[in-house]
Amino acid sequence: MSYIDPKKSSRSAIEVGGVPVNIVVAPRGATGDKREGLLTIFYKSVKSLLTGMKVTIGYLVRPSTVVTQQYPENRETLKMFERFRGQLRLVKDENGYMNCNGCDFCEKACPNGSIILQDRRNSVSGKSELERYLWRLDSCTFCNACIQACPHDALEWSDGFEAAVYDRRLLVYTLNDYAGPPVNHIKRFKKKAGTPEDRVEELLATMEPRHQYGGPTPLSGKGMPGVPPLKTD
Amino acid sequence: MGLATEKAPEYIERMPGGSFMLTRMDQVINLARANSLWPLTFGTSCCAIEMMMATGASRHDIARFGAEVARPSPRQADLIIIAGTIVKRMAPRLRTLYEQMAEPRYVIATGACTISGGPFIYHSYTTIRGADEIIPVDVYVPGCPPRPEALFYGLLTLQKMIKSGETVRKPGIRKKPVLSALPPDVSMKEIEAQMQEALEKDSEVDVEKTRQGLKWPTGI
Amino acid sequence: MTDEASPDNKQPESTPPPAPTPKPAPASPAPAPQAQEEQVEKEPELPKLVVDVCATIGELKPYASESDTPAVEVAPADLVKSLTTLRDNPDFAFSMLMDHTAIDRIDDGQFELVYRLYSISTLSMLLVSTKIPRDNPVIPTVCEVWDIAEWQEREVYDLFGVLYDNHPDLRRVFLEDDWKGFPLRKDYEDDFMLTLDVDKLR
Amino acid sequence: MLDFLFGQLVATHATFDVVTLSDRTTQALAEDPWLAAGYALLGLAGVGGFLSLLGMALIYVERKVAAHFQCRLGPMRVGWHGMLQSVADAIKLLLKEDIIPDRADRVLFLIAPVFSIIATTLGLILIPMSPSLQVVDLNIGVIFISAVSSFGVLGILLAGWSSNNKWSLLGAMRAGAQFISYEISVTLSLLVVTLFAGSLQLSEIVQSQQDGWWIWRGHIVGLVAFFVFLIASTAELNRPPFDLPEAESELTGGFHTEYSGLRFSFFFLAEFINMFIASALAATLFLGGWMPFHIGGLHTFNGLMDLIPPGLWFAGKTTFIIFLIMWVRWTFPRLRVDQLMRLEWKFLLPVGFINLFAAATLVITKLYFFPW
Amino acid sequence: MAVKVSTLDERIKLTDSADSPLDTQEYFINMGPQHPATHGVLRLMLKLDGETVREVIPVLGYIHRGIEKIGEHSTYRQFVHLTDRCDYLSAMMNNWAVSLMVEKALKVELNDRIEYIRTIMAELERIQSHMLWWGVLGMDLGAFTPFLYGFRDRELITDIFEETIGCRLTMNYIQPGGVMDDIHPNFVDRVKKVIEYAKPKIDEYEELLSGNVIIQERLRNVGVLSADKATSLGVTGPVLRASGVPLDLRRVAPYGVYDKVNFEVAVGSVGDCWDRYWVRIEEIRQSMSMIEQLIDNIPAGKTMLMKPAKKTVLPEGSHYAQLETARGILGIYAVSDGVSDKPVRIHMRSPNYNNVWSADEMTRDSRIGDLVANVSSIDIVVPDIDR
Repeated sequence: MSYIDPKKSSRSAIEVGGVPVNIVVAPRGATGDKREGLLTIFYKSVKSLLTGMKVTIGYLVRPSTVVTQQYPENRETLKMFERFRGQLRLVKDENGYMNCNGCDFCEKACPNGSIILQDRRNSVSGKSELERYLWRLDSCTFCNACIQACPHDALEWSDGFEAAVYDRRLLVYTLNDYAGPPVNHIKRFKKKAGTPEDRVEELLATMEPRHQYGGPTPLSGKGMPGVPPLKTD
Repeated sequence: MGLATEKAPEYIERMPGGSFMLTRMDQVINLARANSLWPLTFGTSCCAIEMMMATGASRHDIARFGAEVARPSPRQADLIIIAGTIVKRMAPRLRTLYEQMAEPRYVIATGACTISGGPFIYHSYTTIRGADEIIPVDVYVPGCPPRPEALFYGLLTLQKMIKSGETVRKPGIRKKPVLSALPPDVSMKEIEAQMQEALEKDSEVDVEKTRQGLKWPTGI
Repeated sequence: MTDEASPDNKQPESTPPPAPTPKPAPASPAPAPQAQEEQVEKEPELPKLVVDVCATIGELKPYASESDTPAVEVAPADLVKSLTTLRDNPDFAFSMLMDHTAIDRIDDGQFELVYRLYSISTLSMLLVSTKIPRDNPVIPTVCEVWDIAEWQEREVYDLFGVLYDNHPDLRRVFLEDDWKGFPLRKDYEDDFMLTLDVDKLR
Repeated sequence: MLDFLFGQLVATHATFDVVTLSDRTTQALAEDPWLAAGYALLGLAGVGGFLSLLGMALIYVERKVAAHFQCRLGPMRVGWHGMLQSVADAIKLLLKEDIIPDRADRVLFLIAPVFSIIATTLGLILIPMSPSLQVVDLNIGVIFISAVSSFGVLGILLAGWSSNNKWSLLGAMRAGAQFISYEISVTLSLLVVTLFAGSLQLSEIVQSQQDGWWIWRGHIVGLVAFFVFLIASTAELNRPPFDLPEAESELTGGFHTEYSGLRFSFFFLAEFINMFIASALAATLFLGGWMPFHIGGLHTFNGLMDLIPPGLWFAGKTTFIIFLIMWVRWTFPRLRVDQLMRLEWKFLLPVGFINLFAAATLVITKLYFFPW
Repeated sequence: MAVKVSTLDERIKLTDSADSPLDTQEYFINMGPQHPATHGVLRLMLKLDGETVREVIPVLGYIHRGIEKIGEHSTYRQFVHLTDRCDYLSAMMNNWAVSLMVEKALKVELNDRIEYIRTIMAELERIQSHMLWWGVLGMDLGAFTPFLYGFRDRELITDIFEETIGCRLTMNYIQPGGVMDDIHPNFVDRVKKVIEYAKPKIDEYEELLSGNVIIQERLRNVGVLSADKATSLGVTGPVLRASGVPLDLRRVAPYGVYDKVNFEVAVGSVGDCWDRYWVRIEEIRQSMSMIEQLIDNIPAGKTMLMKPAKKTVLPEGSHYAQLETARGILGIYAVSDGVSDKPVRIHMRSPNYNNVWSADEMTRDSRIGDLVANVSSIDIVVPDIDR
């Protein structure tokens, strides 16, 4: 029975396997001759308890120490960090054309198949382009591998974090607004020598709109043997 | 106790002209339930830390919603926040925990692992692909792990659900069809087809019609 | 590694429809050229620790395959004896069993068991490897040498099905007792498991 | 009716008239039976209402205080600053499914929480909150409170036993051992005051402090007895740092692990009401209860103090002690079960005994009167 | 087969020794998998005699996700993000271990900027991990307030991470060949501010818990683990150092820029909970001083030397790298066939797996309350045990 003063550590230098190491040794209570009397220990113990109480009351009496942010109330002012990984989205230029051409790099880089791409061949330009970009928010781990792997800077994070839903199937997003050529395909097609205006129109006409919730969950579990199924209504 | 509230709606319908008080009562009860969700201390992996950030940490403080009374015993809890991967060995325990809870009980699934298996969907021989294969989930909060604010949004979503009258749910019965928990006479394929249909219907767009109100400009 | 042949330099627009290959595609099974050269250089010289250890303990031989830590091989029968010597000999004093695991060499029909020893007094690390047949994976336990071996061996038993002779408490550690098969074996099959095939997802 | 709150305010502090509710009933019985019935009903409803209101208020206060100790806000979203949070909790608990485990001992399981709440209620009716706000004033009040509060542990033991859960049983056993041990210290420190006051009746003990409160009029003895009482009664309440019977991180809730809904809320309520009773008792015995701050001989000063109504004095003192208990709870870690026993048997008990002897000496030598 | 394989049911069979009626009977009790004191889903079977713990049998696997199997099917770069989910409180160090292994195998020379950033990040991670541990220890021992103070201060460090990386917990930041993103322009300022803020807070921690006599009584001479036993049990990290073995890879086998900073290795003398407690508190201080030494001197340079989209094939053979996480030595062992960009076998030598077994050694013949203190002072992260 003794009281340990946590500040009274001792320092020394030793050698471990030929490497000099400076060590700090944890304090222990006084033993042997230096043993303190019962009253000293009692005094120190009570003092230590009061010190702890002083710390907590310090926070109680100073309301300025409250650090709570009130989320739903502060929604207007709440600002995420600029690099915050909220939701994946395709980069669009000011006209609404996307950069992505469905080249598959992100899909390959994704560690758990959260990105599923479908591409198609454009009937006008003959080039490969994005048909549907499925992103499974329900399984995405926000590891940034897709963005890192993307050679066209076609992906970025948005800061929307409010994505709670009642149904898991609604967490499969179609990221592209349209299926069709990306912006640099269109540019190149236009620049190509002697392309008539109506050909460009024809190319643009191949674009088809895509709805946000774009597909069935590509993977559903097989349940688990041994656990009886729950009753359903 | 549970019985009285389960029966309540039937009484309301039978009472001509007198339903006002009970509906009001119902609203009050729903409000009370929505604002007093005591979570079970249950977390399996990383999401649990973020959950603790939300429930415990002073910065976010789930106590504002009256939900800081984390109960270690499922008997006294109203809400499981499933935070983290559920594996085969844990699944029966999770079911037990859910069954031990008293009605009304709610489930929030946070994080990718809980919703779908997350990073462990493929090549894993133990991970359950979605906690909803074990117990019915009311609200899904995606993220890996979700920010505390995202969890709060999930909680608000749940509160919305409770306030809108989800109070009366028979014990052990789930509302949403989940593939593993099929009734005996329904085959897996049917459900998948239904789902496909529902989702396709949802995303069905008339191409011609949309093109007329084209969002993107044709010239560049 | 170098930065040559980055995908940026390619023209990804011209990717063909089915499965565009990400880059010059080292489809030919060849490792990076630098690494290969270094291997050739490295092979002849043996680390001093390996030479010392092999000289002291006759049962040990230098490790046949490549390893970045000093490594020796031993026959399963001599395992306990040589490991005890390695622990007790003050020159080596491998007081810590850092790690123990197995590798399924399915092509050779063998399990390679790896003991990674660490010495706190000399700060050196030694890899002791031994091979046992895949169809009869029995090996004496080293629980007597290090306490932690009991549980590390249990993990290997659980995932690989290696049986440890004289182990005090050999049972599964991660999986249920009635689990069929040993999941980290290369030929493990499981209906529950899904394989990620990117093309199949579409 | 105003005297209910203010007592019979008189210029000289010596004559507070104590009129309890039971007195009123008895008096009225002779004159007007309806009035008597009214008083009795008032008492019942008052105690019942007070019990639940006080419980809810205390829970709210505890949550708020804890939050501010921890740099956060606490309940904010139900009512103004979360004022109605406890109401929401109460409604929810009231309407929650009531689970009786299959293997539990049904009868005992059902009556255990009732035991707890009855013991609590019995304790509450004796507390003199102001000269005229007391339900019963027994002449053996101190002993009675001590007796009925021991009754509460029966509920805990029954709950633990009947739940058929090892953690519950362990918690209940801990509670039993802890309660029996600390009850001794509580009684010893109660005895000190009864020695000083020369009475077991709570109202007389309060009256006896009109020249000064026992905490300072009893020299060091009173102070020591006060702290021993505070520590021991915190332990009896199963409040941290002595919350071993329900230690969440050890026993997952201890004796009430298997309880849900309304029955659980009984335990919850009983815990907080017990805290109030212990604080009120400490205030009554050592801090003069509703007795204003008096210094013997200084009549002007005492008269000034009398202007503050006794009910407020009582409330203030009780609040202070409740706050102290909460403060301790949110600061200290929990003791281990053997340390808990050691603290009682090796420290508090000897101190209590020595203190009692010292008190006896003081009483015999009449030194404690301390008139200045 | 001569080798006997047992099951859990056989293991927990009670030996009926109650001959005389005065003998007490032992019984088993289940702690977990859902229990507030087991930090997740660890399950401890306790053989109790009244309140006395006779034996602790950890039962694992409640979060065994087969990460090593998944690792065999993923590239090294993809494997990094799985290690985040093992020891999520040392996510940086886990990432670093894989990166270190890959870089060692491919002999990639990193520039100083990367090393500095990695070291600072790892130390920040260590601080937040220890802060969280401090709070959780307080909660396990029944003091709820420290829990919130620990979390409050940890939140500021996660802010640093979030600003630079965009994630708070599972970051996937340190990649083979560098770091994922360059540090945010505000990074240096923010780190300095946080260190300045946190230093007095550590003193406050000491006032609140370390100096508290109840904590000292709860921790001192509880769960003693001798140095020999600790070595034999293969425990590492603060647990080993508390037993008096100054094995800290940051000092004895420096990686990153640990050879350029001055710091002291905190060790204990007895190996009880108090030593383990104090060692971690001191490590927070040391980490802060390390960051202070490094933060002003981050040199310029590229932050990613290997192209992310390039196929990474390790040379044939086995590769191993180890480093010191907040909980001990993490080793990544990979066997490559020299052809595929996926390993033949990848194994994590996780510190927690070895540490958790010392709970039995520490707890025998002490109380349930001591068990809680012991488990808490080992500071386990269950997903890292099970992997």
